[in-house]
Amino acid sequence: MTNGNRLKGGLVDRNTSLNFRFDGNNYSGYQGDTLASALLANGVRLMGRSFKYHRPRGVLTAGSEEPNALVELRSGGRQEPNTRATVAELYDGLDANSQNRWPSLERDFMAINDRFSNFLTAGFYYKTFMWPKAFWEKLYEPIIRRAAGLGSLTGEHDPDLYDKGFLHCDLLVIGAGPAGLAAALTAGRAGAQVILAEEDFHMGGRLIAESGALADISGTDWVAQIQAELSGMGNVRLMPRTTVFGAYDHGIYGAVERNADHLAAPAEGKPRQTLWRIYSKRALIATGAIERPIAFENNDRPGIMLAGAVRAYVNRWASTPAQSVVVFANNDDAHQTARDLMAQEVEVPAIIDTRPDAPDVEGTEVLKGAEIVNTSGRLGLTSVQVRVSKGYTRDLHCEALAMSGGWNPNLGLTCHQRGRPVWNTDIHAFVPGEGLPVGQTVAGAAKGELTTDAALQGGAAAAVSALADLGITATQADLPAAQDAPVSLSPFWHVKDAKRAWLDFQNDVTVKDVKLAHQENFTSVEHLKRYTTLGMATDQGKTSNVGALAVMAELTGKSIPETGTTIFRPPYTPVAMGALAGRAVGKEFHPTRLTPSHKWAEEQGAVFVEVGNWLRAQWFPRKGETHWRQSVDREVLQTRNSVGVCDVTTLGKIDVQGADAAAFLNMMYANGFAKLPVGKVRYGLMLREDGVAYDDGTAARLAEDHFVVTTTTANAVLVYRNMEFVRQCLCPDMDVQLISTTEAWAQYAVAGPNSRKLLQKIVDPEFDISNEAFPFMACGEITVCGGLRARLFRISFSGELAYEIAVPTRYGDAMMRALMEAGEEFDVVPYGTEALGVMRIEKGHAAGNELNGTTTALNLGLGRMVSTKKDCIGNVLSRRDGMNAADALALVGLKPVNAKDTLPAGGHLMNMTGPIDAANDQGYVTSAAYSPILNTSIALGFVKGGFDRKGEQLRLVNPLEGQEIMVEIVSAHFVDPEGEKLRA
Amino acid sequence: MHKLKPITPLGGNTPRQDVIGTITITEVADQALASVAARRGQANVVRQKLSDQIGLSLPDVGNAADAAPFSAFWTGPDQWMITAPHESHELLASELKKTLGDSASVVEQTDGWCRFDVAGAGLCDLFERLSNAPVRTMASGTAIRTTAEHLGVFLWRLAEERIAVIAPRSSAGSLHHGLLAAAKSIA
Amino acid sequence: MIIDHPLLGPRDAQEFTYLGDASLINRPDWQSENALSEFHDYLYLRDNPAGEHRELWYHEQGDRSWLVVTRNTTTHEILNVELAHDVAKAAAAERSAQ
Amino acid sequence: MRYSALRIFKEAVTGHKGWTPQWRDATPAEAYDYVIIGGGGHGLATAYYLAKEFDAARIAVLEKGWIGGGNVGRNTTIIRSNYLLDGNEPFYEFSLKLWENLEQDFNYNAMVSQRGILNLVHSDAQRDAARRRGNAMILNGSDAELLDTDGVRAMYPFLNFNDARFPIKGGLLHRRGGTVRHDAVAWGYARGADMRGVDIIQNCEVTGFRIENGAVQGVETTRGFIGARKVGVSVAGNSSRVMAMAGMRLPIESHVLQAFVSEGLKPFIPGVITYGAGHFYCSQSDKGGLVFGGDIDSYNTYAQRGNLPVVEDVIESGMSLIPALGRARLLRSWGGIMDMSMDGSPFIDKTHINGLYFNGGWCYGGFKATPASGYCFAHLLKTDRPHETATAYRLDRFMSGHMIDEKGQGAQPNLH
Repeated sequence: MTNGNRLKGGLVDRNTSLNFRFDGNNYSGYQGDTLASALLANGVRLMGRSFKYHRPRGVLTAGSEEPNALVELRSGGRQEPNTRATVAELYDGLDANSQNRWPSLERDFMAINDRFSNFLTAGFYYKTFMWPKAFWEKLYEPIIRRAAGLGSLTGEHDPDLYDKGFLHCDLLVIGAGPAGLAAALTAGRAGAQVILAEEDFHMGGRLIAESGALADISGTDWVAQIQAELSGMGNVRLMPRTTVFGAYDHGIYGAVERNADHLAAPAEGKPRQTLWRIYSKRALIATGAIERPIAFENNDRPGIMLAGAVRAYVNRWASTPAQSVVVFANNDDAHQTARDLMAQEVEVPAIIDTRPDAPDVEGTEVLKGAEIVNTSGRLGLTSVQVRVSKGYTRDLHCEALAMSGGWNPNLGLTCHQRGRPVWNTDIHAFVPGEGLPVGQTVAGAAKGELTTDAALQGGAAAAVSALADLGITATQADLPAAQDAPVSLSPFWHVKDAKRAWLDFQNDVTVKDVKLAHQENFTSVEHLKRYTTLGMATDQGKTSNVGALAVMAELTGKSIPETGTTIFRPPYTPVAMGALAGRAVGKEFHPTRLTPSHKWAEEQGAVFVEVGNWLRAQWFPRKGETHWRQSVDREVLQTRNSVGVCDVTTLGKIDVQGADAAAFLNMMYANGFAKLPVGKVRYGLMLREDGVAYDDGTAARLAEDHFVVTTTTANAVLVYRNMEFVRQCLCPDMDVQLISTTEAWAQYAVAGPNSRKLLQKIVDPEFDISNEAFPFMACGEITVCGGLRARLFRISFSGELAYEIAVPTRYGDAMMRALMEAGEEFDVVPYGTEALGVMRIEKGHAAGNELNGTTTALNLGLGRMVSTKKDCIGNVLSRRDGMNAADALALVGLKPVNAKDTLPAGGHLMNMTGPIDAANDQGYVTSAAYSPILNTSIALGFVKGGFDRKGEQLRLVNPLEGQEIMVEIVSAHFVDPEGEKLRA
Repeated sequence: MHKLKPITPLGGNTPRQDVIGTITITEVADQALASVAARRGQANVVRQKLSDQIGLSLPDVGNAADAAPFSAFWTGPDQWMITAPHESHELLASELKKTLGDSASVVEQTDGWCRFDVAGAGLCDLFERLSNAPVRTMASGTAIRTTAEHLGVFLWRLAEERIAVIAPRSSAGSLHHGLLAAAKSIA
Repeated sequence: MIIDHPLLGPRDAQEFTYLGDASLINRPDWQSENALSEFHDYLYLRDNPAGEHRELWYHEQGDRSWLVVTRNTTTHEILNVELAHDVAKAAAAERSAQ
Repeated sequence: MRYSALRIFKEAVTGHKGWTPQWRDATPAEAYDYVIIGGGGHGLATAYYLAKEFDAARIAVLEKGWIGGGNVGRNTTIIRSNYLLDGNEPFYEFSLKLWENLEQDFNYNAMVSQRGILNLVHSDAQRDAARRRGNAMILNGSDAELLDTDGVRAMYPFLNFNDARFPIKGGLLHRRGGTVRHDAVAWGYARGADMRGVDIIQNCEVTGFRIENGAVQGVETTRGFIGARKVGVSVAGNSSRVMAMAGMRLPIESHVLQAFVSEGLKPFIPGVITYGAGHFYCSQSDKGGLVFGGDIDSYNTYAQRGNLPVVEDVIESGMSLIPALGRARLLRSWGGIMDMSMDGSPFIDKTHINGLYFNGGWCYGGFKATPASGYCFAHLLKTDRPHETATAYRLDRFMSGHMIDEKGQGAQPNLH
């Protein structure tokens, strides 16, 4: 293929030729091209198919508002659907495919929809596909789903990296057209911290798309000058390829920078895109304007484009969509398109202007007061039919049409909070109204000031005023003389009596659909959009909303602003999900917390499990063990028979000090702590203010004014937060200081009948840890291994004689090794969370499955712990009737009547007779395990009135997995119910 | 003396150092840390005692202060973190408690944290990818507690081209990964 | 959102954890005759205004201060930020003066 | 007018001239027997069932803006009956059964599509909880299946089974769960109610209640006083505002939940997936957009927009579950105001004012409840007795200690 439509000049680098493929065909373009400009230069007009009718489509625009020319770019895991050819920068080897067509773009089977368009009007699907009932899901919907959608994901993992970051500035300027550049220059020279973000890869906006924007210098040259000056300023950050997509509260903007989308693939270690959260003190919207089409019969054929876009292709990219281009407009501005084309020797057979008083243009005929009534050309425009005057039509041969219905300020970012645009009768368009986001102002075309001169002056003035708010004095930068012809436009929205005239190109919404919506009482804008899908496509209706509103206004006999307004939601243009996720993907989704013995456990071949963000050893398989149960049973038995060690560092630890530390804990815990002697530990239960139990743990009193509190692993952060709440908000006069020490200490449970013997080898001899000197629930600060400071607590979760020993974390690895070495003579085993779980179930200790946020102290069998003699969080509301019913759930033990049965946690409990249904539910199983000591499966569960039902048999039902097992209610304390081992 | 061998937060026997482009990331394990929280109404007493006995004047909100070999940075109302070389002050918390008595609650924090000192040109480019802290305008001798890589961290600007990032020790590996990724991204 | 912390200056709201209405500072007397209904109203009932709202935020990823933020719930404009500790102390002083 | 395939054919060949308004724009009468405040899904459904099932006469729905503009028009369209607790599951099962027959019932295709909802589990404890829930569902007449990792992989091979931070260990599959075309629900109920004589009055904001001797007499509105024997309030996120006009404080806070849709894609996700290790749930609409959401923004608000941290949090979760999402683009995000209750469960109850009834506290689960909420509210309005599936939804349950706390989070609305 040749670049047959390539013109002279432009901002493409003719020394850098780039090869690319579209739908399997090879083409070439230049550095500086977009996919769209390169395809046009190669004479390709057909680029896509519409969503509903599968109409052949070409490119409509030259920017991010493009509704038609959407392609699948790249392949495999990098395939990105719905990429707008108008913003896809050309690179060597680019490979793109058209989408939503089968088998090919030229011959699309689903184009049959177009033949039946009379049946497929707006909302038709709400009225049909209902009979027979089963057919919707079995037949109709699957067909619709298959036909729906545009491009496709491959399902392969996205291989690229994404980055995320945070920027701060005095003034964020969004858009680097004339207004934005003038503002950035003014603010930059004043020394303010400025960010200038531009979605395009080339700064300049319309300055580089127009031939005569500035009087004495070319727009391109001026842009280059200003850009050079700005790049030299340390206080200005230029961000091309950066789309500011959302305006959030308090001056925070979301932006995405495309670091590597203009390359075949990002370099190793480099991100594809970066999401920036920009904290701005002031922001200036200088996002320009978007041209709007005119609705007329068959106004959607490939080759029919917006007039300003045609100028951009001609002037900036040196490509013309065709060698013969007709112009159709209601304003003067579009006439420039004809001039620019003719200057490049492209034929312009005529300008069709809806205004009877339109001015003449040298070199072509202006058909005044005329309108286009139809077009021809199946896969590309071949001619337009013009109604020159009433009853008289004329065919004009052409391969492209440049149309313009005027310009709409690009005001998306002004609407992201409460801003509602208002109608401006000078330019017949919505402009930003009241309620802009705090700190935001608008300048240039985005504000409705459509001349280059107004944009330059307005941008500079807006910068001066924004900085003045911040106490920074700026003077308006010197600016070049510029085009300042007043807007001359006569509103014209659609050619009457068209059979099908498109408003929303992508979603195939026509003037008729709006009429139907009106007929069926969907007259509010919100109803119109939802009923017809207008503006719901990937362009958010940037080129279609106002036109549809105008049609609705005509129908209701109201003005456009009375009919409604259009607002936009973030993001301004679609944002890759990868960028929004940043680095937090895969294994890095959340931080990973490792315990002090992690490295050692890895060496032992431990299997790890996620517990919140922690990784904990779940069990430690030994050679020959083929099933996890073998390892766990061994760990339990060996601990119960001799001694085992478990890393319990993950339990939360909070250091509580101060003169009122004891009074404070009295408030936090349901049970009393005021009288706990120094050197002792007590089990404590915490309630929420609603009286429900939420955490349990221990508090060790190291001194009169010093406690160390432990929490469950899961609730460490929550308990600390609640403690700070009580300290600062409820007990502001107490003398208490809190700090978390969870990570500062490596803590190991040493459990089993030989635990004392083992520890005696570790604890330095001057500390007597005999049963008499260091009884159950004792604690103390000691030294180990010849002088390392440590803390020892005689507490037990397993029900065995047990201790927890804590050393500074850096020595945790060495401590684990020392414990193993010292325990060798006792066949010490390390045990993981699984064995820990088995032993606590055997002992009947509640854990997360029982403390599920709905259970009370009473349910847990700890009702007596809730002191009535003092105030504490939760005591008053725990007394409500509904939480103290006679048949309240009670935590009990369950064992199978047939010892071989395995009890599933999550099973429900039913009486031995009666129906099995929700009405007869007696409770549920919370935790279950195989007890190697009892040689049977055991479980804990809540049973209605269960404390008085010991010995009763129930049916444990698990219909989910088809089980029904007979169980007996027993004490939750399966082993050592009297606690003799603990005290041994 | 005990024979237990310490390991660093990243699990090594010696601190790790990575150089990526202009950035050097150094694991720091040789600093002892202790938190000091004034008891009710005792903030001035605490300030006075530390000033008198170790010459350290406790910093105000958001700041750090040095009085070799000690440093301190503000962590909350009437709360500070004090650092000193681990080699000479492993028992920093006990030392401070002796100095401060009942005027403050002092807690050993040495091993609650990991610390990486990040240095080199492009430091701000790196940190603006990790944290919302306004690193470009952060003066030397200031410290801020904020988030980075989903972690609560302290950022302590030690010098124009040197920032210490102090995070919960158990997450050292994740933080380190984030630092490396950001460094590669800007290299 | 950005919360202007009375000690630390402007900080991203993402560093904070939200609790709810600042009336949660005014916990009733557990020994009051109507303790049950007072606690019910305290814990469960809310004004939930569309407009100015005094609310509790905790600077969890910061200095661990609880703050009382006065914020407009229709515009998100923040009108005032106080240390909850100060607010609670003042309330306690007022209670004991009565 | 009855909708049918034949009707569409006829209209297609005669230029669509015969279609009539789907509902009338009624002007307010002086008085009604029943005034429903709120023209959202629940309010319209209430009016529909009052007229259709309970033979109530003279009904008006008052809507301050346009019908269907609230949460029914801005949600993630999921329907399901997979609740755990006795107070909830029978109600949601009733609702799902109404969904299953809705289209034939109101002659409007709302595209009820039971493509299944899969709640993933990532730990043994989550599996235990899923088993308890699945059994509760089955015991209440709903459906549930417990899948292992391979079962999940067979359904959704593109989930992250390679380098997941929180590996997928299975899931609870509820095959009758699915999605509905949400706007069509509002329009279908509106049309059905209108056909049965209900006055749907748009742009009519209630500004006060007229209450005499402890009994409601009617409502003051921007279009004048409208008398009513009984007034039902069904205004979701505005519950506190409206009920404050009757002097009531509610156990409710208003919060914003953001929702998201991607650009249109060819079929990718057949059913609904919820992530168990992050805030993310996702389905794909019949038009091809991935519709997804996560957690609420956590602060009280009446502004229908959210902030960036939650957007990032949701999409981080999405990407960590579905790594292929990176190349898809977020098209639009929006926010809806949720009436978050103190235990995460709703209210359908009388108030202490005679003739004033309240329906609210739906949190972010109101959409799926629409049919049953309307039905049960209509039942209460007509009979003064709660429907058998909605007996637990009382306003005084916190006083009596009968919370319905599915998540076990206690009295903090933003955690439900």
